[in-house]
Amino acid sequence: MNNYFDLKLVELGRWIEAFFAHYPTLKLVVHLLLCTLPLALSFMGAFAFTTWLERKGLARIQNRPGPNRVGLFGLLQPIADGIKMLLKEDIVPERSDKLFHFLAPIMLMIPAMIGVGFLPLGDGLHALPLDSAIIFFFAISSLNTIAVFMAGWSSRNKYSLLGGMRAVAQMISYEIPLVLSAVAVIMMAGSLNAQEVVASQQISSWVGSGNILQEFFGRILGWNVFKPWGFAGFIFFFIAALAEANRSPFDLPEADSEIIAGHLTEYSGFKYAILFMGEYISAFAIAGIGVTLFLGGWNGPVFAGLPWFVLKLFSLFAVMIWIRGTLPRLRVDQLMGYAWKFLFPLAILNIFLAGFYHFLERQWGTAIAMLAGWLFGFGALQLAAIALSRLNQSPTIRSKRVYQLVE
Amino acid sequence: MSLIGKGILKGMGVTAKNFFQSYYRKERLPTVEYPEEKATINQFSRNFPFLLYDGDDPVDGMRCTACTLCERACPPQCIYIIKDKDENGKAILSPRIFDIDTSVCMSCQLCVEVCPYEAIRMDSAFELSNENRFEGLLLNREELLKPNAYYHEIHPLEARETDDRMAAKAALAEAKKKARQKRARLAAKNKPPPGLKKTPPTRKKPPQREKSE
Amino acid sequence: MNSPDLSDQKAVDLSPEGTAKAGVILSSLVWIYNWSRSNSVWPLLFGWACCAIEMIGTAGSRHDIARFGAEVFRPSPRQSDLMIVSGTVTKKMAPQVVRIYNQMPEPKYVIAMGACAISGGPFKQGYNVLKGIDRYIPVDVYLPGCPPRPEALLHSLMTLQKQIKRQKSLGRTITNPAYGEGRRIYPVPELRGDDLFPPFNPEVWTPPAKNPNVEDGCPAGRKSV
Amino acid sequence: MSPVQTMPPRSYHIGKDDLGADILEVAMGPHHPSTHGVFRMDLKLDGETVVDLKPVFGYLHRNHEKIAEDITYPMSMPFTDRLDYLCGMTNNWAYALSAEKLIEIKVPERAEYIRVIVAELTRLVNHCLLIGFFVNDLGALGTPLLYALREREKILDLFEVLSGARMMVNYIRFGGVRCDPPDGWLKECQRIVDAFPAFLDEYETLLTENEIIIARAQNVGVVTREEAINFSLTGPMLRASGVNYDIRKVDRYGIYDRFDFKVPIGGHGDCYDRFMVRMLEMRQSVKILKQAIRDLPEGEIMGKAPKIFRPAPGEAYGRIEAPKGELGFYLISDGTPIPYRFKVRPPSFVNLTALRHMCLGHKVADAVIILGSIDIVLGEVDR
Repeated sequence: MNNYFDLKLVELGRWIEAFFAHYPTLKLVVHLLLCTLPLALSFMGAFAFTTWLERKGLARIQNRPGPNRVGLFGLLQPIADGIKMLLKEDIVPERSDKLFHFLAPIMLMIPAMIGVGFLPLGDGLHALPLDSAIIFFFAISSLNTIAVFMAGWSSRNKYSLLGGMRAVAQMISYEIPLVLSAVAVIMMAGSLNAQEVVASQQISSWVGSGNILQEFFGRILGWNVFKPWGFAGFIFFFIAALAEANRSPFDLPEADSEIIAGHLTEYSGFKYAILFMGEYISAFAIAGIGVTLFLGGWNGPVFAGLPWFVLKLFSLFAVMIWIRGTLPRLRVDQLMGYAWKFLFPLAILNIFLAGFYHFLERQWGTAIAMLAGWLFGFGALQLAAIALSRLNQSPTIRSKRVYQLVE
Repeated sequence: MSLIGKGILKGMGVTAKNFFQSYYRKERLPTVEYPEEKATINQFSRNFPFLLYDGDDPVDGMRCTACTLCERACPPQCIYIIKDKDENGKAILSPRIFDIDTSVCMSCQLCVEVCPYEAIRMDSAFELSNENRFEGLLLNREELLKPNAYYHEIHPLEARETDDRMAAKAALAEAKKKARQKRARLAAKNKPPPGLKKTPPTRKKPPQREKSE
Repeated sequence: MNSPDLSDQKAVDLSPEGTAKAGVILSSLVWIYNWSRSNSVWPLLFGWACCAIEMIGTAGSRHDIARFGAEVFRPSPRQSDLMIVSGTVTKKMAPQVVRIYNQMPEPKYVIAMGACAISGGPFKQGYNVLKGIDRYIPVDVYLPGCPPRPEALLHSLMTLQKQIKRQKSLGRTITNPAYGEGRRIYPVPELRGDDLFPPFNPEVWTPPAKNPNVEDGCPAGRKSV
Repeated sequence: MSPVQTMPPRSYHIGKDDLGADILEVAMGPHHPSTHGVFRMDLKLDGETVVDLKPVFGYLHRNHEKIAEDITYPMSMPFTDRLDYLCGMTNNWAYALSAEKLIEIKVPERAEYIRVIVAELTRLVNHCLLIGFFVNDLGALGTPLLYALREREKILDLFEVLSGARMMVNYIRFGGVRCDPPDGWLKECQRIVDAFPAFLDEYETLLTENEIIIARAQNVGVVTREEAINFSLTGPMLRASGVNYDIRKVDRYGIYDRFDFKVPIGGHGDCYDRFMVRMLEMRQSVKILKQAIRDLPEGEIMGKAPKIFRPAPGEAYGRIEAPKGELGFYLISDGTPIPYRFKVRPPSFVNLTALRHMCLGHKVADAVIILGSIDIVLGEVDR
């Protein structure tokens, strides 16, 4: 276990706290600051970096170089944007509900930051090491629905209102498949503690034991995503997470081409920046919990710990950017239908699949369970998916269209 | 056909291909880094009209004769010409004022097409953003006049054609003039040419100068 | 004209003399501020007419306005810094343009792109075309052309960036409204009958006295400016 | 996904819906990212469902026709570029065609071929850009649009070499074209046309099978065959509804009877069909282009046009199959060099009349894509 980096960080924290050993109150304050401040700063930094990554990535997808004039490779672009936004005029619409208009960005930021606190970033790097961290996470992260609706409603703009309504409908619906796909993991790990969920994915038992192969591949193959139920669960989780985080193709609350900027329409200056940052950080939080639940958390070969977590987080974000660069948006009724008629039954079926796998593993060992799970369990899931989509689609959409070419 | 299916993955494949190929294939990254690299204009590009002059002095070598054909042909009426007068108040065949309001011009090239003296041509300069509308965008005669060399620089092909055409025209005029002089010498005895005929030769001077260059 | 009351802001001395006293720190702050806002000019996603297609072309891969950090075309005026008036502004449209300008937060800039936005262009003889958007809102950069090439738009963006970087004074002047002047809100013209009222906004535009090049006076209908 | 039921237009009087709740009135535009310019839709929404729609235009009314009645015939040519500012070449051609009808001018062979080449190139530009805008309206973050722009730049380079300008070409003249293509132009054109199907393949892989586009665009904005004829729709919109009517085939103006090409016909008349018909039309355009470049003869490029264009009193209507539909110019001459009446029959304006019918009962998001699938350009709608 080569988590040298994490241990050093924890040691550093202890060392700083040791200065205040004689002042219990001050020590507590310092402890709290050490738990929160680096987290907040690093995630804000990550937000800035992600906006750069997103702009560069989208640019490359669209065959253009992207920002490259401000600093090396345009790396200072987010800083320029940040300073500009900070000093830009803040407009509060005359007839808006000023209190809620003011509170909405804060309300979006708080649950996002708390959600980040539940993530096990590394071995011992855990701001809020609760035993029920995962359930708490889902409870807190659904709060940002309220913030988005507050932003939409208080602006007193029709587009904002539509955006807010969409956000409520969408986020509440997708909360269910999100949690249901997490249930399978919790079931298998037998714990709601995030660190224990990570620990349950440390070593794959069927690669062999005590050799270099296990050291290397075992640390990858132990991730839940390589198990049949975990793979399906990860896909459902990822789709639901995209919807939770208002990312494309589910970015309906701020659909540019339909309702201007949705709930963000009336926000300017730094409030807009904070709303924007809040959305990104809640997307980070959801992606982070996805990493924890399905991608083995901070586990990984060679340099386990924080670097692996960061790597996985940004890879997941890169996929989000890639999807954003490719796909158009769903319609609002299709979005709801997709959550309730498709993802919800499949997520429930996935829980049964997980139970089935667990039973087989107990009875005949991992190898058999894997085989049966991938063949039959996953097959069943596939069939169910196809059946559901056929059921939900109208015959004209199902049939393939042919176009005549006439003289 | 499920909602997450083949089509979406295919599309993602296309974007991924574009993403990676943009690093090593020129056609996937066709960006022209504008201020550093030269812009994508070619020798046929046109933007705003300018006036041509031959020789060194812009005003003396001006080809324009203030015939106002371009002024009349201009669809948005952005050309404004006032003929020059000599001390006696007699009109001279050159413009005293020749203004083009580039903030109105629609770059249609009709003025170029109607000009019989090859005096007005289209420039391809485009870096004309200005903070002042009237001083920056209302071009007067001095700002509009550009040497023939500049024309050769921006539109080499077209300029060569123009020069050839003008040389041919000048040669024809020369031949006509010679023939007329010959006829005059043969027919009559009195040599002094009438004063009114003095102007056409001055007008035809530029091509001659062009030829001598 | 409902310009905001500035009396409460008088406490901070932002006059040139005041800033001169403040010295190095303030001037480097100004530099940072100018650097950041000139490198992060977010245009409003709004196309009027033909020039809009070239504006979109500028965002395309050949020209890529993103290199200057200006590809974030925001659809809402609240989040945009730059209004590129890309096309003909008709008399029916002019009130909305002024309204959108009023909705934008300071600091805000305007590029009049193309002949139509500057002067009405080829259509200026029409009864329904506004002869230049600068009659109602202040224009920072005029970009002639019909339509201007995408590179020309990039050039105008660079001109604007230079202009922003030049703003040294912290004085409270109209040319530098980013500091303390409050948001510029201009009266929205009204379409009465077949003309706009008022015909222009005297705060930002005065009819030019006379073309200095033309001593003889303009023949009627030939030289409308 | 469940089928979208086209709701019969109910009478939503006094702004209440079935449950007595308020109807939301939204003025979409003139400043809206996906109204394709300065167009306004006054929507009445029950939740997100459109119960009434009123298109409001005139925000770009530039007096095109009135100005044209003040100036001579040739001076109107550059103004026609600005009608449908995506396809200057076809606009030029339509105007030249009607003027050539007014005064008998024989267009030389080579000029006819060049006209076909530039018109079909314009069709490629318009269709690939339109599909980009359409998918943008669907919510994609510009990627298809930027691919389309990438290809458009190549074709615009061709136009620039040929005519001097990228968009406002002002290239076609009464009786021919303005100038001969310079050396190497044809070769470059050939190269771009040959490479175009590869781009189309990529575009189709990206878009046509995408399940989200299928779910969003199929069964949305349906116009049946009869309705399409009654609305007097033209162009790809009409053909997507299953009517075989292409002016290139019907009128055989120019030299279109010499080319071997087919007309793609849709069966459902929804947004997806309109999108696919355009996709297939681009392939046919490539086919025409290849033939035209192969057969381009040598010779004159200008017919015997009079120095001063002064037609005898009379009238003429010339129409072509512009990328958006039937573009016609109706000219009345009173014997002076200035037209007495100058009327444009813009395809996007006529196609726009079906908007309300198509949008009723759909969601706001659908209204946006239906507008996108009509393919309007406000310069042409408002003129």
